[in-house]
Parts: sequence; structure tokens; C-alpha cells
Amino acid sequence: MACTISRRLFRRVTGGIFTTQHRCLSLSCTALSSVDLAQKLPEIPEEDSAIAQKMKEALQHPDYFKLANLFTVEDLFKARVHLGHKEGSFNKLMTPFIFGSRLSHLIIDLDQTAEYLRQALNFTAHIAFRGGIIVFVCRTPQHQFLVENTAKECGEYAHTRLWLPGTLTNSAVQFGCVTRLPDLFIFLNTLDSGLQQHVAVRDAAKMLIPTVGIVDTNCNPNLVTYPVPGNDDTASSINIYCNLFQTAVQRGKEKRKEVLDK
Amino acid sequence: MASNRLEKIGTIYTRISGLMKTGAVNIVDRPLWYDVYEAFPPKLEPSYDRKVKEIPFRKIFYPEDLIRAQFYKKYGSPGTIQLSDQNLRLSLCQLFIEEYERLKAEGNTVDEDLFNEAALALEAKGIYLDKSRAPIKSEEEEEASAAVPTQETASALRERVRLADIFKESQD
Amino acid sequence: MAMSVIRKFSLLRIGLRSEFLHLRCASGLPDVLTRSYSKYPPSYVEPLYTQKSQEEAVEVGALEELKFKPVKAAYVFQNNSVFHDPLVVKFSQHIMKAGQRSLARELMVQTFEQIKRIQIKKKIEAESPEEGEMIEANPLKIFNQAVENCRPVLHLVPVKRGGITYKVPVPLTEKRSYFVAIRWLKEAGREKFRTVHFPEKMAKELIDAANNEGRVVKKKQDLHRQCEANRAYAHYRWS
Amino acid sequence: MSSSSLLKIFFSRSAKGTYSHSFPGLWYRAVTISVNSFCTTLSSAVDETTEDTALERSKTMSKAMRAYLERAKAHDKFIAEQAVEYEIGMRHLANIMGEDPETFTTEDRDRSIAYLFPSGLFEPRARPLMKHPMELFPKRKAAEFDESGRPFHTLFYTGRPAYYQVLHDITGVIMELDHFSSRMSRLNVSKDQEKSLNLGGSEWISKSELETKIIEPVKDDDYAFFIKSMNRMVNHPYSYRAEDFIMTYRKEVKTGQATQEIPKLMYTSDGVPYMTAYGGRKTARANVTVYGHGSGKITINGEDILYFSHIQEREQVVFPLHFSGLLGHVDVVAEVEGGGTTGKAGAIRFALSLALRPFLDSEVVEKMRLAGLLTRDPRVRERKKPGQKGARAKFTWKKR
Repeated sequence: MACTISRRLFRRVTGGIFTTQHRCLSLSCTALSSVDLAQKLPEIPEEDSAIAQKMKEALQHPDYFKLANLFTVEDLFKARVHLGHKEGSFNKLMTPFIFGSRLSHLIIDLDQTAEYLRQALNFTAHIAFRGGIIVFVCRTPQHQFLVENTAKECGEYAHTRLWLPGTLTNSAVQFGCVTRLPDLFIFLNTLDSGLQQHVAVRDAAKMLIPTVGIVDTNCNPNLVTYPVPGNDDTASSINIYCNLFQTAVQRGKEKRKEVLDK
Repeated sequence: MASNRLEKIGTIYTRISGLMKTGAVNIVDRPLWYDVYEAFPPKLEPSYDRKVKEIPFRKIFYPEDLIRAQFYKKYGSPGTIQLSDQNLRLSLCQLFIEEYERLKAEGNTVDEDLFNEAALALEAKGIYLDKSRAPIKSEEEEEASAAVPTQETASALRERVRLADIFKESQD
Repeated sequence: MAMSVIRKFSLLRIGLRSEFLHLRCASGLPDVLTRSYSKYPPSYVEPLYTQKSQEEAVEVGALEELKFKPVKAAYVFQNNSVFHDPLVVKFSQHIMKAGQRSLARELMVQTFEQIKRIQIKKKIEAESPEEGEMIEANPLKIFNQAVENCRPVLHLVPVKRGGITYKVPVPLTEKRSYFVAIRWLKEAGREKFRTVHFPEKMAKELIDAANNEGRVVKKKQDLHRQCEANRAYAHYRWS
Repeated sequence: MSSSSLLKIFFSRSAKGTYSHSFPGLWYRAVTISVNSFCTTLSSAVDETTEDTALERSKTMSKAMRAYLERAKAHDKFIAEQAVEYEIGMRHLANIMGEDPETFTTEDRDRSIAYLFPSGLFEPRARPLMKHPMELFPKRKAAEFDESGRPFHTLFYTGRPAYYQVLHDITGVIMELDHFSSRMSRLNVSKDQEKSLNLGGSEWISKSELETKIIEPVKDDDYAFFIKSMNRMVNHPYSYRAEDFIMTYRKEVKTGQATQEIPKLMYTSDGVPYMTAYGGRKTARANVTVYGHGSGKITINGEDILYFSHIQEREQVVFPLHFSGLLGHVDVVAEVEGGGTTGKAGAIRFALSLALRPFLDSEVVEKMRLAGLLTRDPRVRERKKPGQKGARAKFTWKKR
């Protein structure tokens, strides 16, 4: 993996005389797989304040906000989360999440969905716990109203409309003033109305913003930090996702209020 | 905070860690999600060029699919479901399968004519799969028209709009 | 007082112009692109210049939303008199040449007079009085009946499909069918010997048309026959 | 190792330096660092002075908020200075004009500026003016986020929060109406006809009014979509239930003639009621006086109705009288000049209908308005254009 990347970088670089220097340059900044990263990373300094302690403890706990028992696979099945699109629109990258194909209708493996969903909920709750800005994104018109309501109820933000180019990558100009970018994107549908991948997925990755996304059988799960394989069209499944994420955010915020009040 | 925007290289974690390692980003300035990511790393690394083993997914079939196939070949898809009433009945084919299983469980009929027996059992319940065997039209008609108000509006509509009107309308 | 009217009116005109420049489309959806040549902004409504039309509007209940709509000024040839017939006015506009509206109107009056003369003569020559009654003498009735009989319902439109242009029968809108009927009648009226006056010829044509015979009605029937023949291509209309 | 240490110095220097776009020289192309000012995911900027944990930092001033406050402070200081200068200027102006500075109002100020600096410029805004700095300099946009940088509005990141909030409300209302109508149909309660929405005297607010209402710029097609969705809501059978919501986006329609109050009748020395009116058509101008208790005599420029040779003009003059039923009851005296025969007849018709109004009750006047008698015909001869034979006709095409 490292050599392909450096070759690509090597081709982009001009000025042959410094080739040797570039080799190690490119090595130093791109070829760090997560394993050797840990050793090289300088020690995270100890923060002494009580809140930071609370933060650290929360991270030790596997399910600090008790989100695991919010739903069962049965609930997901009733909400028809297992129904994928047809084989014709299948995206190969979704192969590991597929349970099978029932007369060319793809069925998503609900066990994996439950696992991924619990992890996504936990991550969302922790971000809310740390006071991060969470933006719900969903481009399908029929769910716009529901998603915007959910975002308003849990005090976070929604973007269900046309995505202005440069909202994240050029935010100072787009919003006219220096703005704080969101800390987490929750995609209830990672595709935009033209069945292409939503621009925000790539922009969030560019701006180092983690994303939680419901990926259907025709989506590309690679760039989504915490993908949740599931049905992103039926109203009942969108309802269940909205309720779950809303409770996760609200629990995170309650815990945060407790910690801040103390 | 400094950052690089090469979303296709590595993951957001590796990129930010690389920057922190080289001192471009002060450890204290690390993003909000960094500790949470480290505590709960995602199962699959969210990198742009993550490859996937191409295994063909399995076809899901059930034993009663054979009976369903026969059913649809013989009767096509009979009967409609009235979506507006609250307690939706199962589809005709599903009811047929249940009858078939029940008869099979009793075991007193031979396999071949299990299929026809199930059809007869359904007729006993008042669901006529092939219209020819249904009783005379009149009795069916009132019951159908009474039960389904929408039927009337359709026929009423037919009287009100005559072909001449449409033709005339197209002239205005 | 007089000055105030002008000022008020000039304000209205400026108001008209700015509003008209901004919104154009009558369907309520502001279509800011195309621009109408009419001096009236789109919100202006056609006037109901006869008592009869206003009574109909009352029955239909259309008066309610007209209450707040500005109304265009009635045209010069529109008025509420008993003798006013929109079809006659339309016909005289058609036969008018070089903007001589009064001459056209005069010719119409002479044509009606001619019709009356012919019909009265027929009434007298008719054998039995009942037959006499049968003959219609009122020129206005004859005129309306003639135009009604000459109105085509379909017409042929050339549609190019795969290199070949087919004559596709397409229904005519009401306005368009009146236009075609009146034009045919006018042309028939003008196909005459030099010394024959227009009203005489026109009167004959109108009487024939009223009795469903004559050149113009034949023309209409030929057109319908052609449309019937091309019925097979009717669906090309939607391609 | 030298290269990596060189790299570190380079990095560290840029990290500590001011946040700015810095592109290394050509030969460092491989490592492009785009350091954008503050758009990254850090919950809050590091306040260089105090070392807090990530959580506490978000409580301190966020970079965005601090930048905003600095700008606001600078703006207020600037406005305060300008206000002081403005006050002194006003006193000087009052003294120049010889008026008492205490009671020097804005009208006096505008009048004296126009007097002192006369200007022939057509555009009023281009003429010299003196205004209070608050009006002159646009108010700074209020901060849309709190001190920790969290925006107030839920739809902030869409870029047009207020507009999309309006669309959101419309969807909400339409869904409510749908629920209500489905409930009604389930209980098969028929909709009572007379309770329906009447939007007679009102129309949708214009784009600029919408912008002032939601204090946010609105594009043309957005405005068109807004009108389409509002019309969709109005066409809903139960739209009368959301009347107050709809009315907030509609404005009163003032029809020119209808609200014009009808002038009172005047009486001649011997008690005959009369009314004068002035009207015009194309270039013709007519002054008409109508006398009540008359016998139907019509005099135009001293002559009888035969002043007009063609029947059509006579019909036009008689049209309002016949329509309003005052044909034989009033005398008409008209002076008309300018324009052609039809223009004159049209002018008389318009002036006559205006003059007849006090003689009639309001419902007949409304009938006349619907008949188009009370509207001044704005159609005039279209101007000739250069390069064309006439207004529309073109010169004959000559091959050579």
C-alpha cells in the first residue's frame, strides 16, 4: 500500500534532483499504518481537571450510556431494516454486509447491522457527551420533515436541502464569517437525490470529521467512519434510526449536564 | 487547526495521528472525536480504497417455494388486498400455503392431490381462486359493491365522463 | 379635481409598468423571463361589457373573485347595445381592409339587407303559406347558423416522421374553428365577377351555408373526409 | 535524518506562526499543507494563554465568536465617532441656515442640504445627502452562534436557515391538514362547503417583502418554489384551518379605482345637481359635465351627437348612459380636443362614466367597473423604431 501511494506522489513531484529527499518525505507523512503510529505518537499529556477525568472514565466503560438495549434485532426486522435494493443496483463494497438474495431482492444481515448500529450510537452519544456539533443529513424528500424535527428536538442541526458546494471546505466564505464546523455527520441516506454519493461524505472526510451513515446495498461504505448497513428508504426504518440517534444524543447531553453541574 | 485534505489516503485517524506525530497539530488541540475513536475504533478502517473479497451472496429459498411456484403458475396472482382496512389479511398465496401445510400435517391425503385439496379448503372459506367455480355473479356483486365503496365511485365516474365531453374538452 | 385624476392615473401607470415588468405570467407563478406585449399587466381581467354576461357571471358565482381584480377598459367596438353581436363584429373585422372599420360595418349592414330581400322574395314565391313560414328571414339568425355550419372540428397538421410528412388530423380549438369558418366565408364572398357587389355575393353564400349546402360547407365536409381518411395517423399527434 | 528534522522545524514554525495559507517552495511540492484559518473540527480554538482540557476550552471564547466580537467592537466604535461628527455637523448646518440648532429636525436638514447643494441629477439617491450614520452604514450581521461557536438555528449549516425554516413550516402545516382530512374521511364527515378560505382581497407578498420578513436574501427560483408550495397549501380542501399561517405571507391588494372615493354631487345656482369629470384616450382629452333631471340632450363641442359621423363613436358615447340606465335622465355637455374620432369618443366615454358615478349607487358603479368603463385605456400608438419602417414593420428586403 505504501509503495503505490509514494509512486503516485513521486509522479506528481517535479524537480528530479531532490528525488531522494522526496522519497523519505513521502514516506514520513503517508505510509503510517495505524500499528506503527501508536509507538511513534508522543504521550497524551495528563489533564488534571475533574471533567477531563470524567471524560476518560466514560471512555473506559464499554456502554457508558446504556444504549445497547435500546433495540433488538426483532425491532430492526419489524422496521424492515433488512430490506435492501435489488441485485441490479448492488454495490460490490457492500458484499460483507449482505445476508443473501431473496428472488433478486438483497437482504441485509441484521446481526451485523445491530452490532454496527450499537457502535454508531455509542460513538454519537460520546460526541454529544463532549459537546460536539452533530448534523443530520438526509436528502430523500419524504423524510426531510421528520429528520429536521428530530434534529430540532435533540438540539442539534439538520441539512436535508441542496448541499452548497464549499459548505465545509470553504466555510469562511460560504457563511461569510469564521464558523465552527460540525463534529459529527449522521447520514440517514448517504446518497443524494441523484443516487450519487452525497458530497458531504467526501467533504467530511476531507475536513477530518467522523461520519455515521446508514448504508444501503447501493451505497459506498468506505469513507463512512461508522457505517450501519440497513434500509435507508422505508419510512419505518428511518423512524427507528431517528428515534435511536435522538435518544443517544439526548443521553449524551444529560450526562454532560450532570458532569458540568458537578 | 492544521489538517490535510487528502481524503483518499489513509483514514481520518491515520492522517490526524500523522500530523500530531510530526508536531503540526499540538496534542492538546486534537479533535473532539480522537479519544472516542481510539476507545471505540470502527470494525472496518474507513479508508477510501478498502478492498472487499468478492464472494457471491447465497440465494434464499424455502421449501414451500415449490408450492408457491405451482400456485402462481396455476392461478396467476388472484385477489387484491384492500390496504385501507386496518387488519390486513395475508396474501392468498400465503393462506394457500397454510392450508397446504395443515392438510399435509393431517396426512390423510395423497401428496399429488394435496394441491387441489388446499384449493377446495380455501373455497370452503369463501375464497375462490379460479373465478369459473365461483357461485353466480349476483350474490357476489352486492357483497363486493357493499364492502368496497370505492367500486361505486369508479362506475359513477364512468357515466359522468362521456367520450364526447373529452373530445369537446380538447377543443377548448 | 381634474389634475388629481391625471396624477393618480400617472401613478397607476408607473405602478403598472414596474409591476408589469416584474411579473408576467397569469398563472400566479411569477414567470420573470418572458415579457408580454400587452399594455395591461397580467392581473387585468377582460371586461364583462354586457348586462347579459354580467348576469351569467352572477349565476356562475364568478363575481366573487372579480371583485378585487382590476378590469381592462372595454374596446371601442364593444358596447351594451341591443344590436351588438360579437360574431358580427368579428366578421366585419375580417372583411375590413386597410383599417376602414366603418366601411366594413357598412358592407355587413348591406349584406344583411340583401339576405332579407332574398328571403322575403322566397317567402312570397313559396306556394303554401306554411312553406313560407318555414323560410327563415332574420339575417342575424341566418348569419349565425351559417357560421355554425361552416365551423370545422378537425384539421390536418403536417407531422414529419422518419422522413415522411404525414397529414395528422388534430382537433381545432373553438377560437381557431371560428377563425377558419369566417375566413372561408369571406373568401367565398370575394370569389365573384368583378361587377357583382360584395354584399350580394356574401348574402348568397350565407344563405347557402345556413341551408347546409354551398361551397364553404362542401369545403368543410371535404376537410372532415380527409381527416377521417388519415385517422390512422391520429396518434402521431403525441409523438 | 536531516530531512525529517528539517521537516519538523518547518512544521513547527508554521504551527506556531499565524494561521495562514502557506505553500512551500516548488521543491516541497510533495507536502502541500493548506492551513485554513479555523475551519477544522477542533471544538474550540486554543487560547494560547491558558492550557485547558478539551472540554473546558469549549466553554471559553470560541475563535469564531472572538473574531465576531472584535469586528462588532470596531464597528460600534466607528459608528460612535461618526455619530458625534454628525451631531456637530447638524449644529453647524442649523447655524448656517440661521435656525435654532436645538429644534433642527431632519426635514429642515434635508431642505437645507437641497438648498445649499442644488443638484440636477436624475437619480435622487445620487444627490448630496446628510444622514445619521446609523442609517448610512448597514448594521453588522448579528452573530448567529453562541460563545462556544454553536449556531442558534437548527438549519444553520444549510446556508439559508430562515428560508428553509419557512419551507419546513409549510410542510408541517400541509401534513397537519392531511392528517385532519384523513381523520375526517375515516369518520366520513363531509366537508361543509361554506367554510372555505377566501383570499379575495390579498395576494402573495413579493420577493423583496419576503426577504425583509425573513431577513435573508432569497433567489428567484427559491421564491417561485415558495409560491408554488404556498399555492399547494391553499388548494388543500381544509386550507381554511391554516388561514392565519397563510395570511402571514399575504398582503392586502388595493385596487386603484375601487378605493377611489366617489366625489360628491355639486349643485348649480338653480339647484340642478351636476358633476364634471376629465378623461382622456390616446391623445384626446375630454371635459364632461353631467346635469341631473335632464332630458337626455348630448352636446359635444357645442354640436349634437352628430358631431361624430360614424355610428361606432356615437355608440361609444351612449354606452355608459345606456349601461347605467340614465339614458334619458341626464344632460351631457362635453368639450373634447386632440386625437382622432375614436380617441375623442373614448375620452368622452371615460370622462362620462367617471362623471356618472355620483348619480348612481355603489353596486351599479361596481357593475360599470366590471364592464371596463372606469378604466383609462392605456393603449397608445407604439413608437417607431430606428432601422424599421414603423413600430413593427420592417424595410423591404433587397437582395442586392
